[in-house]
Amino acid sequence: MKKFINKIDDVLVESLSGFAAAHHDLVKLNLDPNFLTRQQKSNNKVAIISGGGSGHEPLHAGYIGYGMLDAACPGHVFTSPTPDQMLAAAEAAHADKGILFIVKNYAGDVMNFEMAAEMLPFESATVLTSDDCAVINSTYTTGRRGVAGTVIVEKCVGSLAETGATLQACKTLGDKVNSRTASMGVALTSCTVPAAGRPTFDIDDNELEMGVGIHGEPGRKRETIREADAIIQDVVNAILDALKPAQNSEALLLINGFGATPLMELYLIYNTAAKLLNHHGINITRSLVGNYTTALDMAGASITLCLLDDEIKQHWDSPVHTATLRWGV
Amino acid sequence: MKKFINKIDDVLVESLSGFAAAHHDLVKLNLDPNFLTRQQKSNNKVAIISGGGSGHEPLHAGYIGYGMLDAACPGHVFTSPTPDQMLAAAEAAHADKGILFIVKNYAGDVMNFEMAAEMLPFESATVLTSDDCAVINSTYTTGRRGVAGTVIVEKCVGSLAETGATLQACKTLGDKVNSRTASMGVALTSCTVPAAGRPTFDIDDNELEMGVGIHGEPGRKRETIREADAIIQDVVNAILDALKPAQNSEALLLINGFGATPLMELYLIYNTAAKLLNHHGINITRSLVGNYTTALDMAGASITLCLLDDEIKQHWDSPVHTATLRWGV
Amino acid sequence: MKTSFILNVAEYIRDAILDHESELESLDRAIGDGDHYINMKRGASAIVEMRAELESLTPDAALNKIGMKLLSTIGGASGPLLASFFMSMGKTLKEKADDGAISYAAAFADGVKAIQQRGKAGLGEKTMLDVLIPVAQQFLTLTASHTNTKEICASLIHTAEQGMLSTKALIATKGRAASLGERAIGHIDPGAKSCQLMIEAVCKQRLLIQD
Amino acid sequence: MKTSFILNVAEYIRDAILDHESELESLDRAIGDGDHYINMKRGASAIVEMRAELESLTPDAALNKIGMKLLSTIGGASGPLLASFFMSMGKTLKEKADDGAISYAAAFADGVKAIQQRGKAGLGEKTMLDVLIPVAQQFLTLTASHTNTKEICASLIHTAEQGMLSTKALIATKGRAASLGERAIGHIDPGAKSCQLMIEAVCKQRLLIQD
Ligand SMILES: Nc1ncnc2c1ncn2[C@@H]1O[C@H](COP(=O)(O)OP(=O)(O)O)[C@@H](O)[C@H]1O
Ligand SMILES: Nc1ncnc2c1ncn2[C@@H]1O[C@H](COP(=O)(O)OP(=O)(O)O)[C@@H](O)[C@H]1O
Ligand SMILES: [Mg+2]
Ligand SMILES: [Mg+2]
Ligand SMILES: [Mg+2]
Ligand SMILES: [Mg+2]
Repeated sequence: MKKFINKIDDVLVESLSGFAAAHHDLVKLNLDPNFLTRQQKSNNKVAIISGGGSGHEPLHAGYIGYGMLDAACPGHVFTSPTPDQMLAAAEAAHADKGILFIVKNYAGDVMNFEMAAEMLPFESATVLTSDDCAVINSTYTTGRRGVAGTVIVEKCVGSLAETGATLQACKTLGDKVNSRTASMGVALTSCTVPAAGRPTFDIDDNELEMGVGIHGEPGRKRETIREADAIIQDVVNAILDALKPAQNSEALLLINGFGATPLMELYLIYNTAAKLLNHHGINITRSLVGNYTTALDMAGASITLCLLDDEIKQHWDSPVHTATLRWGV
Repeated sequence: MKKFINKIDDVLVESLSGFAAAHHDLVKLNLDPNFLTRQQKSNNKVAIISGGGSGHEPLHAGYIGYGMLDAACPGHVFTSPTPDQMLAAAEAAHADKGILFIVKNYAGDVMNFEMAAEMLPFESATVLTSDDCAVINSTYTTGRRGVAGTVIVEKCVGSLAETGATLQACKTLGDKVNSRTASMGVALTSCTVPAAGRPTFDIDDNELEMGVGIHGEPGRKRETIREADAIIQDVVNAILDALKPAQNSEALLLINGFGATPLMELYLIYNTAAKLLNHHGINITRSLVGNYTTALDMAGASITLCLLDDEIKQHWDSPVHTATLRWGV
Repeated sequence: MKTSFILNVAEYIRDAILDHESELESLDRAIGDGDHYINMKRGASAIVEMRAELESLTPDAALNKIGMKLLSTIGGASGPLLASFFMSMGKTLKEKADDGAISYAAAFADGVKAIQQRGKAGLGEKTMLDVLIPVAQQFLTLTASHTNTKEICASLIHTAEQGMLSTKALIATKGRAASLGERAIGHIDPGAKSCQLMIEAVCKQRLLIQD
Repeated sequence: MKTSFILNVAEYIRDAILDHESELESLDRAIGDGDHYINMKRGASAIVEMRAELESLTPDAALNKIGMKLLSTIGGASGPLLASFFMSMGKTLKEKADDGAISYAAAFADGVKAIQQRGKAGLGEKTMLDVLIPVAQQFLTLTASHTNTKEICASLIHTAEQGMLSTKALIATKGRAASLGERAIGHIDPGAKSCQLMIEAVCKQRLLIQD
């Protein structure tokens, strides 16, 4: 394992401290319990709080700020944060209109946020994101995982919350965006969790993991590596299968790097994916290409498609001022 | 080599096409010769044109747009672009006040831009960036290399150009920013040039390359890996040696990822570097953390310090609207 | 049950976790995200460090405190589940008169029920419950029939092991491995393994006192 | 010199480059950025593909066209340098009356001078000039003394090889390797190697005609 770290137990706090120092105009860091809030608390709005295991940076702290999150709770690397973090974050961010938790659908995250919600002295609701269509949904399982589509949910719900909308309205929009969003990822290499010190999974030089999770969880299947266009075609087909978009749908296309894949390749993926989607009668009118929901140092990328309507488009386009997304302000 | 590519010869054009498609609101792509310009040509200003080998994305195309570049010329991976590209880009971007080329100091880039300047039917000037203090300057050598500090030069000069400033004024500011900027990088792994198909250099699991170049060129020395703080200390000391800042200097601190290093580690580096610099009486008032000048899929990072004055600060803060940097608009 | 017993068991459990680092790590790497060992280690170590704070408490209060500590320490899926277990166990113990093994078996069963409620899972879903549900059942049965401690301990160690091994053949329908489908077959569930280790540690510690 | 000779040599050079892929690649990987082989291959292939376009031109016009093509094809440091070489060589040839080897030696020397001007470098800086300057000098000397073609070719091949090998012991003060200091010692300069290969190719092709 080759990483810029000192003691393994200090990685998280040192990194969070660096983030807070670099963005002190935007965010405030609390340690023990660990959470981040906006530097300027907003009033009279639903407080939007997200969180999850660390290692997916810029998710979630990079999305704190006007038009997006009010607070974020970072867990240990790839481990859900704990209810005390959410309670303290909610206490700090609560602005008289309740708390909306945005939670990626993993057993651990769901249960920890659930317990926090039960203990919370404020009204709250939860949007569970579940855009990863690598996992074939079935009534027997806990359903799809939440991955990069979470960023789109956070952006849109954050925008609506700034208008003073109710908790219920925010939840409804979040659920809608989630239901119109599907993602699938491909790993070329494994990630290495600092505390583990070695790759999460073994993968040969000529293999890829199709449908990999953002924690390096296995996906649909292990395959022999092929040319990019063939890989992208399979991912796009899986997404189309999941979303079944109508002809002439308008969509946002997000090409997300997992951490170690250069922008040059991400734009190559965008090129092919956009062409394939156009071919299927989908009109890509919004785009985002870069490292937005990572898996530490994994080489690989995911494709996310979000079917737009006027409401989602309006909230995607509206001003946002965070460490990672910034426009209109 | 594991990459999302189709044919090696097509990587560049496919990636550029994806970039242009994803940012069609901002940029326009011309192929053969390859160059990108702003979607909306600006009038009555010095046209700021940069360029260099590809593989450093988002450098330079990601910095095209209001307040920064007017055009960029991407060469083959790690290979300077050719004069015909610069001539065509200049032809497209020229807006009656001359052309300023911003060129990273490499023999190839310098000579290709020089030949273009000689053939150019417009007035032109060139700012050579040379912030890499890994290379000990001497009268016998061609001097330091231009690395991540180039982004700061492009931002400031781009801002000044929007005010209608003269070619000479733009060049003067560019030279000033460059002279107040120093960078040094550390590689944990090599990059792999697609056409080469294998790592540019060999490096052991317990080694790092101190002072590495952004093309994987060897640096000051090969060292045994140590804890992050010790590595960062050496880099910061080299930068302080190069810049010799006065006590209470105000500065911009840029932590730049080379492509495969997670944000989590970049923020950890920021944390330590900012503390060390504070300790040396330097007041970090501006920051940038992320992948801004990459070396394909190299794991590693560079630290850049730019000593601010009121003029530089004003031009750093001014509105910018590019694919990569965006604020104030 | 004395609080000192709980504190000793905590050390025993922590050691058992530490001793199985590579096994727990590889199990979660194979069908999860690789952090289960670190999570369990963090939790177990935190409890051992609470010794001074817990010593003066009644067993039920100590179990409740342990649950709360685990809740804010472990995170992930195992955190809220194990926390629910201990908090619920403490609650039942507090409400029930202490009539020895019978009340512990009831408290244990309530703890397992709390896990089931929190995780919305049952038997055969390839989770820690494949260890805990059979153990709870067996514990109730054996204490109801006044079996002696030695036999109870031996039987529960065996039941836990069987439960843990049973997860190998299963497809997961809950937790992170649920997305794996058929590919989960052939791997033991990490949570089941750590629960088996913990039960073994408790029983062995109990046998030591017995002697 | 006929244009057809230039075109044949171009193929010969392209083949020589292709034959030395791994050597050129590793040389530039060791003290540069690893792209020198790709750059040279791209340039040489582009020239070979121009055959139809060049065939009807006079040698000086063909050399100028070749230079311009290399300028827009190679990039990097070698692009403008080699382009300057060919354009300058074409210019001198055009100006001078063609009196055989003597005018080619003069044109070659002017090409090398153009490289020196463009790259602001001289002998002993660990670049292609450590091959080209001695070869130019030797070429002038031998043609001035009316040495026969066979001897000239043999001598230039030898001089080029010596020059190429001489770079091994040098510290670089120009080009990408200049940042390496002492660490450049022990490695042959990639540009010197490819120039040596090109000179060898030209001379061998010339010897073939001779026979
Ligand atoms: N719904 C559930 N019910 C019971 N146990 C569960 C459930 N979900 C997960 N688990 C258990 O949690 C274990 C994983 O714990 P851990 O690795 O610490 O958390 P995470 O999965 O969040 O990384 C699994 O092996 C499984 O035994
Ligand atoms: N100033 C210079 N003068 C002469 N030759 C030079 C100069 N700079 C570089 N070179 C030559 O160029 C070669 C490198 O070419 P190449 O790898 O194609 O370009 P780059 O260095 O831009 O990657 C070096 O090996 C050296 O021989
Ligand atoms: Mg986890
Ligand atoms: Mg090069
Ligand atoms: Mg886990
Ligand atoms: Mg090179």
